[in-house]
Amino acid sequence: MANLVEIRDLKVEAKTDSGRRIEIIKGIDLDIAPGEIVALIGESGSGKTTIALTIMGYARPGCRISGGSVTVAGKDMVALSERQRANVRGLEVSYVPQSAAAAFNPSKRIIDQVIEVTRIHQLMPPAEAREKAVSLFRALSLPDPDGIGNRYPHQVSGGQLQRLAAAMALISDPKLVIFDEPTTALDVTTQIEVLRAFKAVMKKSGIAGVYVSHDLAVVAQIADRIVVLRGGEVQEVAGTNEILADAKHPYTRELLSAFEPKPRGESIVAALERKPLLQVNGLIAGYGPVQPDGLPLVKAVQEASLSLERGRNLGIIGESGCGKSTLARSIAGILPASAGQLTLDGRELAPSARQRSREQLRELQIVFQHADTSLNPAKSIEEILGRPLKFYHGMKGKARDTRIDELMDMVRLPKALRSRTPAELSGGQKQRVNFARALAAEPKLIVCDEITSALDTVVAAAVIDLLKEMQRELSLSYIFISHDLSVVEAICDEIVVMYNGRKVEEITPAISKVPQHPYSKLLFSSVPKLDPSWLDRLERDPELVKTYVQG
Amino acid sequence: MRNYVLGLITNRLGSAALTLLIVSFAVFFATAMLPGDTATILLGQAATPEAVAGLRAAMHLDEPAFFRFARWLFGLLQGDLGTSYVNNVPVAELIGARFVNTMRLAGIVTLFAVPLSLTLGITAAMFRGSVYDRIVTVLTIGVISVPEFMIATSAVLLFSVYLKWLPALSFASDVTSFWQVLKIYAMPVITLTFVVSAQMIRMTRAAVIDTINTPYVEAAILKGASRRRAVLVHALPNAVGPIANAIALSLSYLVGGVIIVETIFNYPGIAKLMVDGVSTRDLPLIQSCAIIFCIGYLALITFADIVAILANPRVR
Amino acid sequence: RASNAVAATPKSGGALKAAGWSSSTADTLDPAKASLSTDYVRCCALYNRLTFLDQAGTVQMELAESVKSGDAKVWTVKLRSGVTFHDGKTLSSKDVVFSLKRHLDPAVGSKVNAIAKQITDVKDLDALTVEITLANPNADLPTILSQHHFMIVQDGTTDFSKGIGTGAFKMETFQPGVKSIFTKNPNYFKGGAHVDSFEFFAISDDNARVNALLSGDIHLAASIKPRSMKLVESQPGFALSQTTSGNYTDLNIRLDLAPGDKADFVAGMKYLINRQQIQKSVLRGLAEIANDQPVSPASAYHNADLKPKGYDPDKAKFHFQKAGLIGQSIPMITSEAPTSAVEMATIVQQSGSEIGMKFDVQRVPSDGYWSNYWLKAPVHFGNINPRPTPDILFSLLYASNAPWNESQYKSEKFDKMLVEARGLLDENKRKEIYNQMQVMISEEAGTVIPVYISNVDAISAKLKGLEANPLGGMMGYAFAEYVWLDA
Amino acid sequence: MTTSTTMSRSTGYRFSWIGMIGFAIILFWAIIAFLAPHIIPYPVGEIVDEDYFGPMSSKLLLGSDYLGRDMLSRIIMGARYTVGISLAAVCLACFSGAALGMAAAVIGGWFDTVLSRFLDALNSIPSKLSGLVVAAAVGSSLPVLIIMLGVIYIPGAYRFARSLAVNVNTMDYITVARTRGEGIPYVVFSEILPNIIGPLLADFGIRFVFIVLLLSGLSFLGLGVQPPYADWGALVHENIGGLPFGAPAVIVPSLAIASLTISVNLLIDNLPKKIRDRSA
Ligand SMILES: Nc1ncnc2c1ncn2[C@@H]1O[C@H](COP(=O)(O)OP(=O)(O)OP(=O)(O)O)[C@@H](O)[C@H]1O
Ligand SMILES: Nc1ncnc2c1ncn2[C@@H]1O[C@H](COP(=O)(O)OP(=O)(O)OP(=O)(O)O)[C@@H](O)[C@H]1O
Ligand SMILES: [Mg+2]
Ligand SMILES: [Mg+2]
Ligand code: NI
Repeated sequence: MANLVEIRDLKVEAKTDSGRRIEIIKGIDLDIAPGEIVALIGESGSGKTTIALTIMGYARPGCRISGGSVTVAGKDMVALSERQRANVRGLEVSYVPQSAAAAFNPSKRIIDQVIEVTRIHQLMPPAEAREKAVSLFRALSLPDPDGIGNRYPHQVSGGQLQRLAAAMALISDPKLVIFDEPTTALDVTTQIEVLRAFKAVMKKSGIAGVYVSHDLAVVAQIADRIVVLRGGEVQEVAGTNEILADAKHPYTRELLSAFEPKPRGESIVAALERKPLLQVNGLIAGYGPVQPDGLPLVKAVQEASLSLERGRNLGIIGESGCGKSTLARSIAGILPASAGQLTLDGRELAPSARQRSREQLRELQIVFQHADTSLNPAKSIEEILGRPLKFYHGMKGKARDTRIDELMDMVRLPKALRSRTPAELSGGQKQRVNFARALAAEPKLIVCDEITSALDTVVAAAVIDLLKEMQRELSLSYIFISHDLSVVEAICDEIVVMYNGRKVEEITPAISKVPQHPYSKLLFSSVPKLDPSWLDRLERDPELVKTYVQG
Repeated sequence: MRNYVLGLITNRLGSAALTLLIVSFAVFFATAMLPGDTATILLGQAATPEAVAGLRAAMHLDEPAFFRFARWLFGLLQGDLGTSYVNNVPVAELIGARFVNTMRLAGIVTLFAVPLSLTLGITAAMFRGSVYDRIVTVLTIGVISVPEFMIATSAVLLFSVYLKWLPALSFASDVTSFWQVLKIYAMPVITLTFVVSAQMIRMTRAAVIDTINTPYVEAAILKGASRRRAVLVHALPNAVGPIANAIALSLSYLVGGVIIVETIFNYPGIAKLMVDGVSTRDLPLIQSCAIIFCIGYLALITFADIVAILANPRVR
Repeated sequence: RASNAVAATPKSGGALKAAGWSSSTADTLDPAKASLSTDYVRCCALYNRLTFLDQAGTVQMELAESVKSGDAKVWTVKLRSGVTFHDGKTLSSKDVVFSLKRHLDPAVGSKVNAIAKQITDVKDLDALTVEITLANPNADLPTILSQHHFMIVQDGTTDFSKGIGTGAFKMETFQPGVKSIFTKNPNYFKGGAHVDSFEFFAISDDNARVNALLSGDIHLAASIKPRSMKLVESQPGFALSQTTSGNYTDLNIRLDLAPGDKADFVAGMKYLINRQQIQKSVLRGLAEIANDQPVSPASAYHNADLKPKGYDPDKAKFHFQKAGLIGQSIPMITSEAPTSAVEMATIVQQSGSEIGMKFDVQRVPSDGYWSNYWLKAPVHFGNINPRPTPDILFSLLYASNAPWNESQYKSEKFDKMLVEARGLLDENKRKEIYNQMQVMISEEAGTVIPVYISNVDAISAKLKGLEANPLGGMMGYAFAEYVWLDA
Repeated sequence: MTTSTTMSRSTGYRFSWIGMIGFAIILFWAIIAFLAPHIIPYPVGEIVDEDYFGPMSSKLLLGSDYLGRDMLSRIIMGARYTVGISLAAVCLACFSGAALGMAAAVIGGWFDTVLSRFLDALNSIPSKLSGLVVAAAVGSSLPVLIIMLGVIYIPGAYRFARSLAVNVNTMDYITVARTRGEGIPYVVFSEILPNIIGPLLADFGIRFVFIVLLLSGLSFLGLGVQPPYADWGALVHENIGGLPFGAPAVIVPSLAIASLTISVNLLIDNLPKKIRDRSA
């Protein structure tokens, strides 16, 4: 049987603005049979997204397919005319972009963007497409499936947007779907539902898939074959079981071993010094017009109270859309809380960042969930990182240059990226720049919203080590928002579980790793294992699932 | 949504009324500051002091200027534009037919210029850096670099004097058939289209280019959208704000700025009326024209503002 | 070049279209207020005067049958009988009394208030006889009455927008600042105009006016710039009609303000102004060289013995040096308002720069020029329209109490001579005195008059019967009544 | 797309040929303007030709104007006014307009409302009226002319910049900068400006053309350039009678204007870009 996709000796090169050529993909071969799901995993920046895009016959601006061929259903995407390619895109191959936030047009309603594919290729009447979209929303566990499409992209949470992007790709029943990190921003419970939905849809229609991910455990659940990439070259290709059981390549083994959660070390700061750094009391925040009671129409966070001591870390977990980012934004003063108090280091924090002092702002940094929209596209990485150094610490010239290098080093970014703009970076690289910028301020507290979600296990582990090290040196504290329980467990002293805008439980892993609240239990049991059959065998209490998971 | 737009519009109407009041005061002070008054100017060379005094008394110009202004303003509130000092005709009567002419000319030019400019601007943006783009740039700039009176005069020389295809004058009242409308309006419309299009073309091009390299346009292309669709459906709506503003600014010229075209084609519009008003210091006439220009301008920019706000859900 | 048409048989019919050069909302049908050429044209079409000037500049009777006086102080006017207004009423002496008395009322805002003031009384002796009494004898009264402002309107008229007169045309539409359309008056006492209708408007842009003529939209383009002549001449089917009149643009130096208070400055300027160049380069020959006095060769009283001063920078320099002004910067106000004043200013400026005199030419807006700068600035330009008699010119412009004494020239001797000449019925004696007065102005006043400017109207060859008239272009603005269209 | 670019490693900038040509023409006119008094063959006010609208000849390289003055000299001197005044005025208009527009978008609220209404009102006052008032009140001088031209075009520049900045202002990276505690000037000039500079420059180019043309209009209102000097627009205006004869006196200044304005716009479209990648 002929392969659906045949990639031969593919080379992609990028041209920097000085005209220098850099080879990002250095000649790879890849076959995908119809109905087969192939996973691409590898280090952040290894070329996963680039390869995925070439299957669409597309190279990002500044890049170019410089050699080889990409045959999809018998057509060489490299050689086709732009018009012919457009006929393949969306219809035979569709793509779920890595950064859903940037891929949605901010000025159009979500539903119109989701069904646009059917309009472009004239697949079905709009009303039918709308219905199909709603059923996909439901399958992907999106809340309010009938209404969510009428919102604008900035009105939904990160994870919701990611699933909406998946719905957009699936609506046309393509032969091949490329998922670029489709579950990075999802909590584990939702992730399970989504993975199941993917699997079901793909099995049913015999859709082949390319699944780009950093997460071996997730990949293990869904992929038939795994391709391990590094530095634009294929390191190893093998069936899923084979890789998990018997990885040949040292890099693959490294990836696997980084998966094992490391035990959390003792809290570094002596107990004596402990005093509350951040206190949050009865915070209410949300969106929409203010109601007569002074509160917003949609309350995304309700009466949340937290307390964090200096040198300790707080994890916040909870399903996608439960209000984690909203909470982080109100702590940072971006979305002024409608009610409740905030204190930082004993001093009252004004609800709005505008009213806070510069010192307070420096002490509390936030790293945004959407890395690409929070980096100014007109500036180079150097300028982005240099600004807080100058602004808070008055650093100039050489000193600043060295510090920028140090910061890039800390987050494992090659120095060659200094002069690039955000558009010339990979997803994970952007995320790290974003984080490095917060570090540059030398704050007391960093609110990290999903900073490792797009990182492979190796780099993520390195970043976590870095966090710990910095904590030791600078007695930093973190609020760590993540879907990744192993990461949260590895670094946090306390874990807050949120559900539907409310804090439902606070767990201290050092004392008791056992959650009490039923939702927390569900959450903890949903962490995928490095076992390909885990998902299929997973049985959860149907009652719990019914109560806590939409769909 | 409808309520939202309605609220926006009422809000804007309020501030527009305020702007009108400011403009009205400013115009009054400006007129008052100009040396010479209606009587001296009407008498011209014959302005001996006693003749001036006599005429002033006869025209009731001897009341304090502010008084007259206030009276005019009150009249305006009752829908009365006042009476011209110069020939005692109600200003509404002077403006009436000419206002219609101005609006008609502006309307026809808009009908031509806006679609033309948008097409050229958008296509130039789509093929940015191509020969086509460069030609459009050079032509648009070349065309507006030529002073308006030169375009108009050349057109008359060519089409009326040498070819004798079109009449040299555009009296709006002579219109009886559609064919005549075409003949009479052809040259003024061409001239004005040249004048107002460039800004729209260039701004459209720039604004579209600014949005064309965004991830969502890329995403649209990956959905199989043609380049045209990606630009028209995805890039353009995000550039609508600046484009609407550029269009509004260009078109506002058509209300009060067409003095040259009115002069050369002898087209009776209100721009010339305003100039007459200024040269005779005919306060009610100046004020009424200024208010009309201002309303036209405010209507255009308010429209642009509303379009811009509606186009970007985040600023709502 | 000028189309002094050979007397052919006039044809009847056709719609005449013509364009003047200025029109605004101030357009009026009230002859007393008429100020622009378009006003004159309209008034000429609608009304008549008691007398008018023919192309030779001699007085002819129009509504009057005779205008007579024994002492030049009390005048008797006999009216034509059987003249009717457009509304059917018959012309009577009441209408004449009303029309003349209006100019004395300051509330009317008459342009000729200053001249009319010498009329102390107007009486109707009977239905067709009027008696006019003057303050002092003035033999020029018949000529004065030929001026456009002295058109006869109906007794008691306050609203002039209907244009009820005795003229060759009736008003059809009148839109101030846009256009006016007239139809032939079938009951005209002179026997009716040749054309059926007459449409008149203004095209202020000179090139547009010429182009409208060349494209066939109009039959006559009034007062074109000298530089457009070449174009009109190069096109078949068009002609030019030139009128030499006393119009001039003058450089006014006020004698009561610095630097004009130094007689040498004024003397120097009269040598510095390059009359030849102004005639040739600025006006392209459409001018006659003048000698700093207002009576043009078109007038019978012109002093032909008074030769123009030549361009002499050395003499000028001598005078400026004597006045101690070399090296100083002298402001000179100019504007588009007086014809060709900007060009004249640059020519003076250039001549000055060659002898080390600096003139700071300031071009000010034409808007408000007459009320803000004219007569006021120490050195500025003015423009004077032709007047039919030296008496009018001198009393308006040079008498010590003249309303428009442009250079503030004051001379008792001059004033006495003016009054003396006015009352003289002996033509030769008057001419003698006027000649002397012209010499005085030329030598003593601060008005530098370089040239008399001719007027050129461009016409379609179809337009016949147009002749020159000393009162101004377009046959003294009255052409509509006389011309006809040759198919 | 087109490859008409050239690199210069030594300067660290990348140039495009088209932009260089535009720049060369602008530079040419700037040099002419600078040297003008020394290179004119005849004084600008002197009548050197008996005839008018004379053709190009070896004596008068660009023919003569409507009075018979040397066109070449007049154009050379005109460059001073057109290039100098227009550039100064357009900079004034665009810099202040854009700065205010971006500030209004960032600050929002009352500041935005009041400033917007004020500038709307300013834009609604007929420029003929304001020109006359200024001429009457402060008289004419080059600074007054420049300020007047600038002020006339500030509201337009403001509106356009504001409409662009409003969109950028909603982006996350602006939020990031503001939560860093950055002041308005930094947000405006370092975060927003680089993202809208393209359209703003295009606006600058168009406004430059408008100003070049309006310049002569204001001169007729009694502001600015005084005889015997004239800017290019005024040269076209005073010689428009030569159009039927195809006189160089009207064609050449038009071409001069077009060459300058087209060059400015081509340069703007093809500005040299700083090369970020400095590694070998
Ligand atoms: N325009 C460009 N110019 C130069 N280099 C580029 C450009 N675009 C991408 N790159 C580089 O190409 C490499 C591959 O990028 P790609 O986006 O394919 O990585 P990835 O494997 O998807 O990484 P991630 O997991 O972080 O998303 C990265 O190192 C990136 O920096
Ligand atoms: N601007 C907005 N207007 C209206 N609703 C919003 C807006 N932004 C977010 N929401 C809604 O508020 C809820 C909380 O969103 P939030 O971004 O805090 O979720 P989250 O916990 O960060 O989720 P994720 O893990 O998917 O990022 C979601 O249901 C989302 O749809
Ligand atoms: Mg990627
Ligand atoms: Mg979130
Ligand atoms: Ni993960």
